[in-house]
Parts: sequence; C-alpha cells; structure tokens
Amino acid sequence: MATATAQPAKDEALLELQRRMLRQMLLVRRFEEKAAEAYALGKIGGFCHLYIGQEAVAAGSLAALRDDDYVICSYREHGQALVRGVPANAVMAELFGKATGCSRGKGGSMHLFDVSRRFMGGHAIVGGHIPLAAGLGFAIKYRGGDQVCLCYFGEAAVNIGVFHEALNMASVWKLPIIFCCENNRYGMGTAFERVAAVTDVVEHACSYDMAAELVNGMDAMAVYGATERAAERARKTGHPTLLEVRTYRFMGHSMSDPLHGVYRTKEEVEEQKKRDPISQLALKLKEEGALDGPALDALDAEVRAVVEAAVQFADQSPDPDLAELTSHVLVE
Amino acid sequence: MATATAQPAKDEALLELQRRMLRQMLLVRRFEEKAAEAYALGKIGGFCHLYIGQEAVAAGSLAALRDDDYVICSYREHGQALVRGVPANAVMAELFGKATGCSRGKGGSMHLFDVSRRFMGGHAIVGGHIPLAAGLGFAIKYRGGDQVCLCYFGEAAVNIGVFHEALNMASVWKLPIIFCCENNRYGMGTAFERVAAVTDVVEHACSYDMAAELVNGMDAMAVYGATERAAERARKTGHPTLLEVRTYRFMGHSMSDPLHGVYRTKEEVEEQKKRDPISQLALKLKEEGALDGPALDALDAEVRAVVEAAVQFADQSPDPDLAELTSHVLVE
Amino acid sequence: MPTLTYRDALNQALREEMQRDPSVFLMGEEVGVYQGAYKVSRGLLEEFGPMRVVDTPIAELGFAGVGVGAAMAGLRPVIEFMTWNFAVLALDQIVNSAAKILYESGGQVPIPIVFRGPNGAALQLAAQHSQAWESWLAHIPGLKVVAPATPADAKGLLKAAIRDDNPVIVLEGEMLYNTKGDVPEGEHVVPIGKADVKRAGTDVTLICHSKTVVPALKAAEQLQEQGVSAEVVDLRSLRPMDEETLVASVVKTNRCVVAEEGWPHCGIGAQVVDIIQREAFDSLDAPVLRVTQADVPMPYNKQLERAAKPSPEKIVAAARRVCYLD
Amino acid sequence: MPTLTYRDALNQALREEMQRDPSVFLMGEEVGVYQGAYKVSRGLLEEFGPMRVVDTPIAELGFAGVGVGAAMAGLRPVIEFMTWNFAVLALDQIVNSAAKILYESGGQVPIPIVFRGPNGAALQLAAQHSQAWESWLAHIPGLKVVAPATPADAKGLLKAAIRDDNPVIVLEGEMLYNTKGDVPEGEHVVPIGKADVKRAGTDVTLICHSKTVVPALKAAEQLQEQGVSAEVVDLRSLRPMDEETLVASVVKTNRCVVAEEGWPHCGIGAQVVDIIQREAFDSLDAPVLRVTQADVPMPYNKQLERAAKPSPEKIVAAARRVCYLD
Ligand SMILES: Cc1ncc(C[n+]2csc(CCOP(=O)(O)OP(=O)(O)O)c2C)c(N)n1
Ligand SMILES: Cc1ncc(C[n+]2csc(CCOP(=O)(O)OP(=O)(O)O)c2C)c(N)n1
Ligand SMILES: [Mg+2]
Ligand SMILES: [Mg+2]
Repeated sequence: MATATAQPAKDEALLELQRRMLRQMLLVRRFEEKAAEAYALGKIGGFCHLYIGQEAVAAGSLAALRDDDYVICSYREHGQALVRGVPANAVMAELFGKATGCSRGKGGSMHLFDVSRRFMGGHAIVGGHIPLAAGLGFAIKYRGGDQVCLCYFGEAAVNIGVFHEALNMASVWKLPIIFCCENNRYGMGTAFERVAAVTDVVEHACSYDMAAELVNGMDAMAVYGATERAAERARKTGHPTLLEVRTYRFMGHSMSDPLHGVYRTKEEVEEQKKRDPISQLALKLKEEGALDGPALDALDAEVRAVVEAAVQFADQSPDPDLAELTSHVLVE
Repeated sequence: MATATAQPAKDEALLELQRRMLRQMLLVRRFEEKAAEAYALGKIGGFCHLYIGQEAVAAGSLAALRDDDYVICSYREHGQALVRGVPANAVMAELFGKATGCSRGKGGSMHLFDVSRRFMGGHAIVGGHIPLAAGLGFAIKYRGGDQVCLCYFGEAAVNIGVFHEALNMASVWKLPIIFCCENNRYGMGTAFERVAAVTDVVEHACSYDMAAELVNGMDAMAVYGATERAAERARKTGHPTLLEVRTYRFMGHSMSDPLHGVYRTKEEVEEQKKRDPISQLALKLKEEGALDGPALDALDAEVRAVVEAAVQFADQSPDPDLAELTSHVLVE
Repeated sequence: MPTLTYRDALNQALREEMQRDPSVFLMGEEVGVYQGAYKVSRGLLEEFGPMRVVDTPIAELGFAGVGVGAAMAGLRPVIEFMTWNFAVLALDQIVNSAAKILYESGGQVPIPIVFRGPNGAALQLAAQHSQAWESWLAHIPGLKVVAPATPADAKGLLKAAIRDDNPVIVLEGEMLYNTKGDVPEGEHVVPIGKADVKRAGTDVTLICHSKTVVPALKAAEQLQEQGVSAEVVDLRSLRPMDEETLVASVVKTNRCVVAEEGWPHCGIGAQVVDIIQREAFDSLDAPVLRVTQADVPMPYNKQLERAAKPSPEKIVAAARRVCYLD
Repeated sequence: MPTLTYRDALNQALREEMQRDPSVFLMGEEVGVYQGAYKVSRGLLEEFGPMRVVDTPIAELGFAGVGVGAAMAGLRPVIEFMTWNFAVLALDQIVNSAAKILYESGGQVPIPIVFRGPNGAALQLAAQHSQAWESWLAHIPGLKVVAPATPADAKGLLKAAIRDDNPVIVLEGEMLYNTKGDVPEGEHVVPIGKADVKRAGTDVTLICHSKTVVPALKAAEQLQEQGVSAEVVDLRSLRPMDEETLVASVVKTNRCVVAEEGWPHCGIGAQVVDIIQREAFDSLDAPVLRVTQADVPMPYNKQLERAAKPSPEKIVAAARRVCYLD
C-alpha cells in the first residue's frame, strides 16, 4: 500500500532532517567556542554576542525555510548565518575583520550579511530590524511572491515601540512574516519580568489580531514544526505569525560580560544547561537508533575541522585595503 | 433613617454635578464656535483643532479629579483646559497669541499650559505626551502622594510606539495614571480600522496587565463614573487604567480641514450629531425635571457672555513684547 | 514651458517616475485616500492603486523602516513624512538603517529610497511644528540631501532622487507648495550635487537654499537699488555640497552672506562658512556672516515668529556689513 | 587631591548630588542591579534604593519622556543612555519636550533634567555603535551641552548639570572612563559655558573637546619637538560655547585647528570655524583647518577604524599646514 511504503520514507526524511539540524547546531557550537578563544586572543574585537544554548532556534526555524525566503536578525546572529549556509570561512573572517569576510570586514560580528542567501544582516539597534522585516515582507507581497521573511529578535525588544509599530503594520497589510522572538529571559543583565508587565510575549499577538505560538526553543523539532506552520500560513494567506520561542543563553550577554553575573545565579545557568538542545537531540537520535556514538563523534570531528579551517582562513586572510574606508558609503 | 434622608441629598449632588458638567460643555461649545469665527477672521493662526462633539469626555473625566491631580493633553485640548478651570480669557488670549494668554502667546492652540491648575500642557507630537504622563505619575509615586495623572490622547496615537513603551512602564512600576483614549474613529483623514489591526483600544490593556474600561464618550456621566473608578484604583493601589472613550468629532480635523472630507460621509456626521453629548445631557436633566427651558437658555446666555468677554479680552490684549522672543529659552 | 506650482511639480515627478518604474511606490500618512496632507500626492491613489500609494498608521519610525526593508529587497520606496518635524521619530531608521546598511554589508545591499516632506516653519505652528532639520540630515554620511527652491528644481531633484541608488532626503517647503514657475515637461532631471546661481552679481555672494532663496532674491533686488550687486547662489544640494560653485562665486565677489531657515549653532551655514574660509581664504575681504532663525524654539505669536525668521531685511543688513557699508 | 578615574569621578558626582538633594534620581538601562553597563552607577542602587536608581526596559524614547515628565513635576532626573547611539531613538523627547516646554509654556514649566552617557566611538563597535552626536545636540536651543575630557571636569560638569534648572546633555566617553586624574573632593562644580586652556602656547591654537583632548595634547607635544608652540583649548561646553576664550587664543596665535570625533559636514568644528573667522578675522594668518572622523560610517576592521578616527598625527599635520610649514 502507498502509505505503508511512504511511512518509512517519511520517517527517514525526518531523521535526516534531525541529523542535519544536529550537525548545524554542533557547527554553531564549535564555531562559537573557537570565536570565544579568538576573542580572548584579541583576534576578534568589539561586541561579540554568542548564541550558545540557543542553537535549536536557528536550526529548527531555518529548516522550514526555502532558499528564496528572507532572513533578518539582531546582533546575536552567528548561528542564523551559519545555519542559513553562509560559509564558516566567511563568517569567521568577518569576525576577524578581514577582506574575505561576508561583509568584507566592515560589519563585524553584529553585521553579518550574505545577500546571495537572502541573509539580510545582523542589526545592532534593539528592535531596529523588525520594521525592516516588515519592509521585506511588504516587498514580497508587492511583487506577488510566496516567499516569507523570518525575523529573529530577543524578548527585550518587545519593550521598544517599533516592535509594536511593525507588528501592527504587518497585520493590517497582511505581510508574510514570521516574527521569531527568542525569549532567553534576559536582556543583558535584566530579567524580563523586571521590565515587562506581561512576560508571555505571545500575548502581544492579541493586540494585533495575529496568529501566535509558544514554542520550546530547546527542541529543534518543535521550532521546526512551529515555523513550518507559520511559513505555510504566510505563503497561503499572507498572514504574519508571532512565535515566542523559549530558550536560554548559556554564556554572558556578550564576550565583555561575565558568564552569569549578578542578575542570575550560577545554579540557574547550570540547571538550564541540562536542557542543552544539542545533547537533547543527540540523545533522542541515539534512542531512536538513528545515530550511534561513533557517528556523533565523527560529526563532531567533521564540524571541528570546518571550524579549524575557518579560523585558519580568517587568520591568513588580508585586511581590507585602506581604500575601502571610503568605498560603499554610497553606490557610485 | 439615615439612608432615607441621605438619598435626596445624594441625588441633589448628582444633579448639581450634571448641571455643572452641562455648563462646562456648553462653555466649551460656545467658546470653540467663537474661536472658529476668530480663526476665519485671521485673529487665530496656525493649527486649531476643535473639540466640538467630544465635550462630554473632558467634562465627565475632569469632574472625577482633584485640584492637585495632574492633567496632560494632546493638541486638541481647548475643552480640557476650559473644564479644568483655565479662564476662558486666558485660553482665548492664547489662541490670539497675546501676552495675556495662558502660555504668554508663545504656545498657541496646541500648547495651552496652566501650572497653577496642574494643567501640564497641550503637546503636538502624536503620542509624545504619553510618556510625559508616565513621568508625572512617577513623580507622584516618588513623593508618596495619592494624586493621579490624567492623560488624554486620540486613538491614532495607539499606533505609535511610545504609547506602548509608556503603558508598559506605567504597569511595571505601578504608576497612578489614567490613560484616557478619546476614540473619535479618525486620525486626520484616516479611519482607525484602515490602520489598526485591532480597533478595540481596550484590547491593548491585556498586553500590559492593566485595568481597562470601554466608555460611552457621548455620556458625560458614564465618563465621570469610569474616571472615578480609575482614579480610585490609582489612589488606592497605584495602578494605572486604560479608558477607551468612544466619541466623535463633529468638525474637521483642524480648522484647515473640510468638515467631513472624503474620508467620511456627510450622512455619518449628521447621524453622529444626533448623539450630541450636550443635547443628550440637557434632555436628560429636563426629563428628570432638574432643568427647564428657561434655565437652559439662561445657562447658554451666561456662557455666551463669558465667551464674548473672552474674545474682547483677547482682542484688546497686547502682543508679547519683542524681547520675549529670547526669554524662556532657558531658565536664567 | 508650462507653469506649475511647486506642489504640482512634485506631483508630476512622482507620477512620471511611478509610470516609468513599477518598483517605485509612495508610502506615508494620508498620502492615499486623503490625497496627501498637502496634496502633493493628489490623484496618485486613483492612478496606481493602494499597493503603490500606501496610507500608513501614525508610526514614523515603523514605516520609515518598512521603506528601508522594501529597498533592501530592491523596491524604490518614496516615504513621505507629513512634515520633517515628525521624522525626528524616524531618525534611527534613516541614520542607522538607510545610511549604514550599504557600508555595513560591504557593498552588498544598496538602499534606493527617498524620504521627503515639508521642512521648516510654515505660519504660527509653534515650536514643535516649525523646525528645519537640514544640518542634522546633511551631517550623516551615507545620505544625500537636497532642498529645491523652485518648481523646476522640485521636479528635477525629486526625479533624480528617485532614480538614485542611495537614500536621498528631499526637503520641501510648506510655504513653497503654492509658488509657481516654469517646469520642463517630461524628462527633466536635475543632477544632485550642483548648486545653481539664481542671480549673477559681482559685489557680494548670498548663499541660500529652499525657502531662503526667496528672501535672498528680494534682498538682492534691494541691494541693487542701494548700488550693491549681489550674486545669489542656491545650494540645492546640501550633501554633497557643490564647493566649486560656492568658492568660484566668492573668489569673484570677495564677500559672502549665508542665509538659512534653521538655528545658527552647527547649522548648514556653519559648514558653508567652513568651506569658504578654507577654500577662498585669500579672496575674502570680510568675514562671512550668517542669517539664520533666531536661536529659540519657534514662538506662536505672529510678530515674534516674524522676528525669529530670516528676512530680506536681515540679509540686506548682513550684506551691507560684509561690504563695510554700515 | 585624590586621583580618580573618570568613571569614579562621575560616580562621585552622582552620589554626592543624590545625597544632597532627594529630588535627584537616576534612571536608565542596567543602572541598578547590573551596576551600570559601564559601571558609572556602581553602588548607587544599594545606597539609594530602587525608587531612586531605576532600571528601565529598552525603551529609550519612553524613559526619556518619563524623565521629562518627572522634571515637569519638579524632580531632577538624571537619565542615563547606555550610549548616545541609542539616544537617537529618544531625540523626539529631548528636542520636542525637554528643550521646548519651558518656552511653549511661556516660562511656567522648567525642565531640570540631565541626559548623560557615553558618546562617540569606542573600539571596533562598527557603524551603528560608533557615532558622535554633539553637533546635533548642540544645534538645539533650549538645551545645554557639555563634554568633559578629564575626571575633574567630569565631576564638576556633571554636578553643574544636575543643579542646573535646564535640560543639560552630558557627553561622556567610553574610552575615557578608565583615564585617571586629580579630582577635588566634595563641592567641585565647573560652571557650564567655560572653555579651558589645557596647555598654553603661542603659535597655533588647537581646539578640541572630550576624547580629542588627548590626541590634541599629544599633538602639542610633538609640535613642541618640532619647534611649534601649540595652545590646547578644551571647549568643555558645546552649548553655550565660550566664544571669548576661543577668540582670545586665536587672536594670540593667529592660527587654528579644530579637532572633533564626529563627522565633518555640519560638525561642531564648523561652528567653531564660523565663530573664529567672524570674531578673529583680522587675526587669522591662515584658514582654520579641521580634523574630524572620516566622512564614512565607522568600519569594524581595526585598521580602517584607526584610519577613520582623528589622531595626534592628523592634528600635527593640520597644525603644520596652518603654520605654512608643509
Ligand atoms: C535601542 C537599543 N538600546 C540598548 C541597546 C544595548 N543592548 C544591546 S543588546 C541589549 C539587550 C537585548 O536583549 P534581548 O532583546 O532580549 O536580546 P538577547 O541579547 O537576549 O538576544 C541591550 C540593552 C541597543 N543595542 N539598542
Ligand atoms: C508623530 C506625529 N505624526 C503626525 C502628526 C500629524 N497629525 C497631527 S494630529 C494627527 C491625527 C491624530 O489622530 P488621533 O490621535 O486620533 O487624535 P484626534 O486628532 O482624532 O484627536 C496627525 C496625523 C503629528 N502631529 N505627530
Ligand atoms: Mg533576551
Ligand atoms: Mg482620532
């Protein structure tokens, strides 16, 4: 029977997807561990916001997207860039400020761009890119396409006015956008409940008559499913969706920040680390017999090699020419 | 029995309150009719936003306030100023730009101030005064007072980000504020439903865990009641309230605007005029036997005289001295 | 050549560019159903429909950002601010998104967007509604800034702005919308970055732009009667600024007055002075003087407002001083 | 006199003023529990409690407005912006509320508020996080603007700002927070509006402020070795500007270079040039030259960033040019 034969195929595709997500999460994790080392060595400068702990959000959500969809992010976007397929070499080189970086060394950690992958940048003013996402969604609708725009931001951005302006317009104009709020419970050193009257971000969807879903951000498959539903809604009806993805960052706010600081306890961080999205997915795949220890080790070794190569590539790449100082201010 | 004798007294107080509100609404109406004439004669310049149709909101809400409470408004604030007790002379002189105006002729129609009555101004950037209200509420709490701050704004201000920023802070910090949204259904020439995903402004209260009430803004007593409940909440618990007061403006957006324009029909305006808050209250008082025709006429004549005197006062008042150009830029 | 108002010249530029290029659209408060707060967009909704003439909520920061986002995707938005006073709320998107994304992305993402609307004071609109923002906007690398004074320049510069692949700020004037002038039909594009000598003269250079061109020309007439020949140079483009034309004029006249609608401290005029004294130092026979708005928030009262604004009289007085006539 | 860092000098000023006047409070992102993003408010929450050291949501426009509202009611708020880059979102409240309410109300409502935080570039923070806003803020009547360069001035000017009945902008420097200097104990108030000659000289005047005082002083040393005696004038107050001190110096030296961290077009330096050429025209032996940030969004790459910023070398080169040595 058709279904009988289709079932295993579907299962296999699902396992394949999960193995792919696992690899992506591992890549992000290893990449950032190296980036932290390079930062300590002074090879990376400025602000550098690690994604460690939140990998399932990028892996799960981006798996639901097509190549011609748009992605736009805040400054905490290494993970999204890598999962979206921006080469590790180009990302690492950008962190090193090199001419071979994905933004030619002019953007740095907070401004990774790769237009060939419709990766429309990291942006460093909290909330500032949310209306940009609405504009990308507007352009899709203007041209009559069925793409979506996926926009990542932190929960603290919900307190800034432009989030509301953008959500309202996205809803009034029915723009195909997935607003993906990565609720990691802290904006820098401030716990969300200290600065937000309502801590369930999904509640805001009601004020804008928008579909919404609360998602376990430590489970890549859950994020994948929710994003897929939102993407389908956007493609079929044009309607936006607000996803509140509950996650946690295992590192400090940025590299210049202590790991847990005064605003959260070491115990809390340790407790949360038990929910590590990578171990969880690896465990699940093992339990389902889809991955064994050696295979996981091999995967890890493979991504470590990719990251190692990226560091070497970045290290050996040249700085941008001094003439680049004045190029790209304007299109000539 | 105590209650038996108290009842008539309470009724009488209530009737007295209604007669006072009726007089205030009449004063606002006649004042603005004259202001429109003076505008046509070129005695008033700039933008001049009439309140005609919305009088029950100012009359009803301000009746629930104490003298030591704060009031802050948008640019459509003639009504609130007059009801708050700013002398008609000083308001008219301000519209005429005279030195005797409540802002010394430097503010004009959109910037009426009277600090002695804690009337903290009209403000002309949509939404811009809403965080100022939060600041006034913050100051009350800081000093441990039991005053409230009453803040008026139009429904179109709900679409601007700072409204949300202010509501969130007012709720997180429990500030004694009454956010009074005068929903007259249009922001300039734009119907609210064309630019707001959710047209029930009260819905926004949910996102901020705030008390809210939907109020008939054509009924001064209804506005009074809702404001009194909100004021009591603020004084006793410090909590803010969002009131959505449904009203309607009978005139154009400003004096430079056509009466109904392309964005609404003449019929709609005529239909709404049947709900005129002044006629409604007058009729009610008549039906209750608390006011007869001659008394109403006398009231009208009295306020007309007040307005007439205000026009004369304004007309005869001097312009500010040219030296005033550079005074009040800074406190010396 | 047909005579048009400044308003209709802008309207014509918008219509022609929207006809020419389907990726051009107009967005802002009251641009559609209401036909524009100042009627610049009259008839466009009817011709191009609601997807290309888009009424927005009152959310300046948000819709400016929507415009930039649409430009990132290759559309060519024209964002109308009802007035530039309200655009202060949108500066983050103008300065941090529109002006920087090309650079931050290492040249990958051009932002072909126009932000336009009336700038500066009209009549008795008081402090919050009477502000001239040119020196703020011209301060920012990554933007171009133009300020047309005549209907012909309004059409030609708006067309150039829409065709430019960079973010361009177009500063209009509420008090200019009704002014009339000859406007070339069809293809009339004024290049961004070129000043225009609006009147030739030999004794003193009056540098001005936008609304101050009118009082500068009046001042030149009055000066003529007093035996002083004034050259009136309209900057037109505030960023980039046409140093060559300015300097050439001052090298000829040896004297210069700069008029502007904005406040004095760090105004556009200060930058003009910087250029002139640097590039024409040896030609200058007197310090460059400036005529600006009084250094105060704009008062509502009519007399005070008049006293606050630049005027032909003030320009004449400054010109006479640099000519050492007073 | 005790030696303090710039950071601790600011902290001391805040603490002393909060002890002195119960109506003074501090509000901003991370000022409390986190002890300040740059630790300027360290210990204040513990000493003064959460009603006077208030952590805000990320809502710059909103909490700036809360500050202005509280000032309308007579409190004396100190609003900290984590950096002035984010304050661009709050400009509407700074410019349209804080700077205008006194005037609009005909003198009834003073706004005794301080807006403070680090301004300009730090290290490799890229375009959106490396902007110097002084010329924008100094443009606005109704504000005062100060930019201390040393720990002593940081303490003295912040105290003056808090005691002022007007809105005062205090521009600090992230790169200055760790610098050390002698700071008078207790009552040390530096009057707003006075420049400070940080080094006397006779051949050329170097005008600078905030972070550029350091390279200007270094440049003066290098010039000394080259036989040029440079006078270094620290503006300290950008609005009002101390014309007298500036002009007196240039009248003495006949030559002038203005250095600033911001962009060139309509920068603070343009205004300084305007003043100098107007008030010291006959004393000037050369045009005034300026050293500024390159006219580009700040790049991330370290070498490019260094090339973009003002430096002692660039100031020396400009000084030599105005002395006609090169
Ligand atoms: C408008 C603005 N204000 C302040 C900052 C400084 N800042 C950078 S990240 C951040 C916290 C943001 O938290 P959240 O949105 O939850 O994202 P997360 O860092 O947790 O991913 C702050 C305050 C900024 N970049 N922009
Ligand atoms: C930020 C801003 N944008 C635009 C305007 C122009 N404007 C003045 S009033 C108004 C409509 C406001 O409508 P609403 O808030 O409903 O108040 P109403 O006029 O109906 O009382 C607009 C768009 C402004 N003053 N401020
Ligand atoms: Mg967070
Ligand atoms: Mg309305």
